[in-house]
Amino acid sequence: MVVQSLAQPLVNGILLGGLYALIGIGMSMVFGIMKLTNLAHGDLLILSSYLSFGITQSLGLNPLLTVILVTPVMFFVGYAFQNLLLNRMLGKGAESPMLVTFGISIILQNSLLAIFSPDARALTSNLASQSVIITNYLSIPVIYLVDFFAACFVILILNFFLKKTYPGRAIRAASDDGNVAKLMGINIKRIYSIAMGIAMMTAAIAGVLVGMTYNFYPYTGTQYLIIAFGVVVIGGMGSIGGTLVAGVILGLAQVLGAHFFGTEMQLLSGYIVLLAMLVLRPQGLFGHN
Amino acid sequence: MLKRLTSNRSIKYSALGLLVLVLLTVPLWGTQYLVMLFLLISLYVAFAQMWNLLAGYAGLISLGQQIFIGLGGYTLAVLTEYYGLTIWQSILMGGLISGVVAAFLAFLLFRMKGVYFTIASWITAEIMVVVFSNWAYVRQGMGIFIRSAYKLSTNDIYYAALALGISSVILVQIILRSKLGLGLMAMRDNEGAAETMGVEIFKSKLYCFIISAVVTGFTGGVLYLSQAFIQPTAAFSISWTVAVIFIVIIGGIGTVVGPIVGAVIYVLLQQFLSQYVGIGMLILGVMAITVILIAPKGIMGTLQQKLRFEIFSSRRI
Amino acid sequence: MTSNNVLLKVEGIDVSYGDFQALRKVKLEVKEGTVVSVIGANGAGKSTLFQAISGLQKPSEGKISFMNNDITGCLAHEIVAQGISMVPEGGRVFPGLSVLENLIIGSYTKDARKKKTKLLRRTYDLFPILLEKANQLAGNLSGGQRQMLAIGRALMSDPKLILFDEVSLGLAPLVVKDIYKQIEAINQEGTTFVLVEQDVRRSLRASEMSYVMLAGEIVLSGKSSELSEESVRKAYFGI
Amino acid sequence: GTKSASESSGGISAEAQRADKRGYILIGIPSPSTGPLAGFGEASPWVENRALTEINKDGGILVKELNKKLPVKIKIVDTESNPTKAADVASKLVLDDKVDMLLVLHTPDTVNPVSAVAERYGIPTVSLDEPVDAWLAGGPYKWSYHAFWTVDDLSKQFMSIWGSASDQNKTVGYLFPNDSDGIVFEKIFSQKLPAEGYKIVDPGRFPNGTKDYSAIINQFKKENVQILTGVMIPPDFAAFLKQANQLGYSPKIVTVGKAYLFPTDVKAIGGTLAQGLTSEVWWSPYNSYKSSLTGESSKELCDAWTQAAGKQWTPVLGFNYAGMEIVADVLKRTASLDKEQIRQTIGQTDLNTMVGPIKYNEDHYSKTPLLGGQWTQGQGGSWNLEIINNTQHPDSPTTAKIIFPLP
Amino acid sequence: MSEIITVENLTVAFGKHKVLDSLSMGVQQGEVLGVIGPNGAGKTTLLNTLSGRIKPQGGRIVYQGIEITRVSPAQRCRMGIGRTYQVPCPFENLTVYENILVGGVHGAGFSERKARDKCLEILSFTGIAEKRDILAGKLTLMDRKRLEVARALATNPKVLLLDEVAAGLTEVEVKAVMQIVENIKNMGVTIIWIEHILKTMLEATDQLMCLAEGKNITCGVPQEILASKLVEEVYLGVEDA
Ligand SMILES: Nc1ncnc2c1ncn2[C@@H]1O[C@H](COP(=O)(O)OP(=O)(O)OP(=O)(O)O)[C@@H](O)[C@H]1O
Ligand SMILES: Nc1ncnc2c1ncn2[C@@H]1O[C@H](COP(=O)(O)OP(=O)(O)OP(=O)(O)O)[C@@H](O)[C@H]1O
Ligand SMILES: [Mg+2]
Ligand SMILES: [Mg+2]
Repeated sequence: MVVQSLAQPLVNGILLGGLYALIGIGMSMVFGIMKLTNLAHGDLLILSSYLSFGITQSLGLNPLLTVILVTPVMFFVGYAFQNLLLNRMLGKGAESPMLVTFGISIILQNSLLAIFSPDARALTSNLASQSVIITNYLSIPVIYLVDFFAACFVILILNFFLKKTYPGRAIRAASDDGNVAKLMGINIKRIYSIAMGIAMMTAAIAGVLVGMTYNFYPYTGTQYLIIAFGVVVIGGMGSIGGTLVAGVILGLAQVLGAHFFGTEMQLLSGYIVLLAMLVLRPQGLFGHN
Repeated sequence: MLKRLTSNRSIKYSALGLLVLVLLTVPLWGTQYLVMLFLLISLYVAFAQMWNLLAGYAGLISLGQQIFIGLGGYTLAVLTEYYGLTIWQSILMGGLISGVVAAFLAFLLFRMKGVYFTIASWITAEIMVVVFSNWAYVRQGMGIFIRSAYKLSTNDIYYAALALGISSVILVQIILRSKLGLGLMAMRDNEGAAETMGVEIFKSKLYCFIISAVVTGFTGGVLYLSQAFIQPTAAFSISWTVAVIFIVIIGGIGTVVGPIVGAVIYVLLQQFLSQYVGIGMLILGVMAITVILIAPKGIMGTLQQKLRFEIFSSRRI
Repeated sequence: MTSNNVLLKVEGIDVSYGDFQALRKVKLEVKEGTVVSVIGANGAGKSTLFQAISGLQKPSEGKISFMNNDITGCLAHEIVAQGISMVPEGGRVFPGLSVLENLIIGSYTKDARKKKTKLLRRTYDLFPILLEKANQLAGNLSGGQRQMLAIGRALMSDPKLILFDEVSLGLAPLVVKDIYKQIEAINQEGTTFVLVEQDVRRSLRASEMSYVMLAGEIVLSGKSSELSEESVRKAYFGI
Repeated sequence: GTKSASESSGGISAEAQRADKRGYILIGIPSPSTGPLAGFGEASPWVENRALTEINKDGGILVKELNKKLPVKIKIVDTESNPTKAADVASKLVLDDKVDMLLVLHTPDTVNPVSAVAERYGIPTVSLDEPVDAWLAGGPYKWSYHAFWTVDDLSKQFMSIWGSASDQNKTVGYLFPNDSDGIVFEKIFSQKLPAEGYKIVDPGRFPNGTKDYSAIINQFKKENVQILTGVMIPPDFAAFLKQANQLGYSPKIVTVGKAYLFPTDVKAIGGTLAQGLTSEVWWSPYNSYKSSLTGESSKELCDAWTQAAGKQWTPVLGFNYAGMEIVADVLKRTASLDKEQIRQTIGQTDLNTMVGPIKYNEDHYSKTPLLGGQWTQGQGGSWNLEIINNTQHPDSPTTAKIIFPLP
Repeated sequence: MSEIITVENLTVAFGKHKVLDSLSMGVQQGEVLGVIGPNGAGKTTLLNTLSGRIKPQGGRIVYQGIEITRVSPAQRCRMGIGRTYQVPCPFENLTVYENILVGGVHGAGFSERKARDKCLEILSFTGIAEKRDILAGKLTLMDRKRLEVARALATNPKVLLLDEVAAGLTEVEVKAVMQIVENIKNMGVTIIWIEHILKTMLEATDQLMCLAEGKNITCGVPQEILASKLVEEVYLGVEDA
């Protein structure tokens, strides 16, 4: 009986965690590796949702397919963002770039409002309402499964990229010591721009899936920023694999918190687990100091 | 050489004295609106000085200072509404409670370093939102009207704010010139080396955190005097700290004058932009980026670098 | 092995940090296949000279050419691609990367990537400790181990010219001896070296040409075999 | 008209002199133009300007002290949906722009801080569109007057909707978050519902922004909840509804406040999930009220909006319009810009507006009527709010029969 | 004379790798102990453990008769243990003078006025007096090393831990450093000194200890140690012909 009633929250928590990880992964990369606090991460994610929305409206594509178009667009958005703005303040401390990203955040929110109006939007598809029913006590929404597997897929690819490819290693080297990285033949401005572009590609995928799972508005980005921060901090900055575990922990904490202590404890239990993790492992699960 | 220095100094002090005099007499010659502007500026100066003390000097970049704004405001609301304490008693208590809470939080938060501290401080503030939204004693999400503030005149609040603003500047200056300040700056640059040179890391951070919490708590109290209505999402909103980050970074982080310049710009800009409905915030964002692109170290930071001159210097010679 | 081709030519460069002029009209010539040493007291401008050559500092005056190409305005990463590699002073490694990754990053340039495996073997032969610590974070290495890693990493780009700042800094005597032997061996294979070394005797012994710097200027230069230790000392302390 | 010019100017109030100098009467309107509440502010300033055209048609409003008519101007400022900002901009309107009155609408986050500012600076203020109960906490008021419905009315309205659908087990599931609306509403619902024989299943006050509702849904399933009620922000309710559907939970009737106020919210829920959702209706084009300014009907106002903005009507339209009606009426009756006089005239208001009769009681509020509505999908996929219940105000017609149970 | 610092069975491990392996040693009050050993032998780790930056897994450290194994680094500094870093880590945004002042005010516990005189003295003593108002971030490597010594001195140490302060210096500069160390010694300060440049260090050291793989392989009078076969093998290498 206990098992039966626990099955659903457990599965939901884990799958929700996948989505959380996906939201946080791009953040983990810029935050953990490039030491950049990107306060616009959530808004850029929602920008992708809107892009996808625009495409579905005009081309009538299935929202899931818009990923093919949205990710490259977001790559260029990220590339340009880094190249035109953030690269200009390399080595000038962590606070100035933070303010720039904050500027971008409010510009994005208000531009989205101006373009798309304050109306609620959603990327509707028949996926959203389907579930793979397993038993009476357990049913798994298809969209959750898609979210989770997309997260795993992105994490695998990104991990491979950062750990095993030259550009990936170059990104990490550049953030460790920019001047010495130049001496290795790394064009650090370019490599940073590429890194931001890639981070935005993951945000694009997250944005499309978030848009298919939840409604969104021009101002929804902030709440995803918090989730992203939580995931990054639990997982350990820059630990790409850590984000998945962190996402799942956060998802489980919330869903199980709601299950055992009542719904009012949902966010709170997530936060408390987060803080507890931080106090016990101040450098995150997979981080090192 | 020495003579020039001293005359320079006396010019500086008379200028500062004159400035204080002007500020003190604003209600006599200015409109009520001008008084309100100076009120807001003074409060943001106090708040920004405290954030700057943490971030610019102690290297503690906090995204959770709204905790103390909220606590200051809520203490004011609860004590005046429920217990009939006077406004000034309540504000004093708000500062003290903020200090106590800060001391407690320090044991949690100081285990974390760098950005981990930053995020944890924000998460703590979000926890405050959830707690206050569920806490029947403070009327949950409904919020509390601070009715005793209805009767207060803008001038009264202005003097409280001004006192807070000026004393925050003096306080920061005193701290920076003290043993504590030197330790903080050393710690910001290299914690390990500072520690092996005798700087008590935890204690220094703790004092700094508590001081800034107390003053921010006072600021919260006075801010909510002019607001007269408090509810959890706004009181513990990240937007307080975002505003203060804007102020300190635009003005120049790690300088004493920077937060003052930043506060003036921020308040005037906010007021000016409120007439451009819908695009006001957009312009604010563009402004933030432009200023930082032109002056990456903030206005005062960049000016000081160019002119090699500091109005309030914490340099030892 | 010595040929007469001039590999690197520095023609009267000036470099300043703000108001402070760190290099004045510095002239230097490095022939292909030789070992050249730069000697000078603390603050003489040796590191600044290296930074100017490798593109980290822009000369305000003068010209630097490498294999007859003008590289004065080139960015650091472009210069590396042309075949100049530098060991920065004080063993600056990438602390967040493992030892192996540090080495692999060393062969970032297109040409070096192809020879990665071979170069890696050579590095491990030179510094066996690096193989032992291959999967550890470079940030956890001891001071001397870092220096070794920095040297190994520079060798990984298989450069035509290596700029070597503070060769023996922090290394145990045994290792220092080894390194000079290796420099000789690698030089035999055709790689050119410019060394900064504090031990005057050792640097005169290891090089063919020497330049002595004092307060941003070259005050003495010549064949190492023809310079006496005394004259060098005199030159660089300006007595 | 026997007084000489010099005499009268000596006796004129500062307010009147100022208005004379600038040539108009100024009304300050803090409104959420941006931020999460921007949907509420969307109809501004279109509605206000429509009313203004009528108000200023014959030169505006007579000011006795000046012995002439002055046009009315409005100044809308953005609260950014932030209570702190709302208080700031309201203060600026009072101190800098020196407005003669404040008009404020839309949710406690906008109205409460502005009411507090009004009391501080002593400025006559008319507010609408926030449940009366939440607004009353700031009282007793001297300068602020409010019009909207009470939560008590709302609970009655909800129960009459459920009453018109016979076949359910009277087990009600709560969806109240821990924001101000959620808390106020839950308290009153919990007093009223059991008295009418309803059994309550309350999963607790959850925070806004909750992403997973499976715990609630499972509890409702287990307790066989057939009626859902509450007050939720639209994105959260949409998430809830989708997840309920995915988990195979289908209540017989859903009546949730605020969650699908705007047609776009309904559309964004996606598919046909929103079919049959019921809610309270504050105002609709189908009611019988007319503009006190022009006599135009609610329907005409809606049609004009649809034509101008290309959007469906929303209940906000009527309230924004009614606010302007009250302001115009008060100014006309006072015929003076003296603040104390304006304040007193507001208290004596007795006006039939676009949202119903307004008559403030001694606690400074006036209740506006509620109806019951249901969303149905029409041809071409558009969503329409039909009026299915008028038990509380039988003079307003219903437009359809309730669909029950939910498809 | 008594031992001012005694180390018993000190063990430090990172993961499985034992960097200090049950190391025991001691320094007499007022003497200079030279420490040599191959790269990675654990010399810096020993200093880190003595100064409290690293907590040992086993063993104890006794200072002036008091066990300080669990005492915080700041506390140890105030008790009189000062140190330099092998990789200099100045406070980059403070001036040279302020860098030193930190030691005087916090480490030595002087009032700022009293510390001032002391710091000025140290500035000229270490030869960076003319750089005193320069931001430490702009110093050359050598000046950073001098600053390291100056900062450590400012804490008014009874025991000074030096980590390769002469590395990278020219011969003349090394001589100057030697002189500085000599002077410090004459003030009665006990010194533990890690260095790879033996020639110079020898003159000043009373005892020489050789570490290898975390063990104290031999310790004694410098000449004897250098002559030992073992040390030649692990550290010096066979002298060139
Ligand atoms: N970033 C900088 N900003 C300002 N001045 C600098 C900077 N780097 C070096 N200098 C100055 O330039 C001069 C030359 O420095 P450089 O590092 O080239 O000397 P060096 O010969 O390598 O000395 P060392 O033997 O100490 O390494 C020094 O006087 C130094 O103070
Ligand atoms: N934090 C750490 N994590 C893992 N290994 C470490 C860490 N710190 C040091 N080590 C290892 O411990 C060993 C000893 O390091 P230590 O710095 O004490 O050497 P050292 O004797 O000072 O050498 P050098 O003469 O090169 O400075 C080295 O092999 C190093 O890789
Ligand atoms: Mg150098
Ligand atoms: Mg060492």
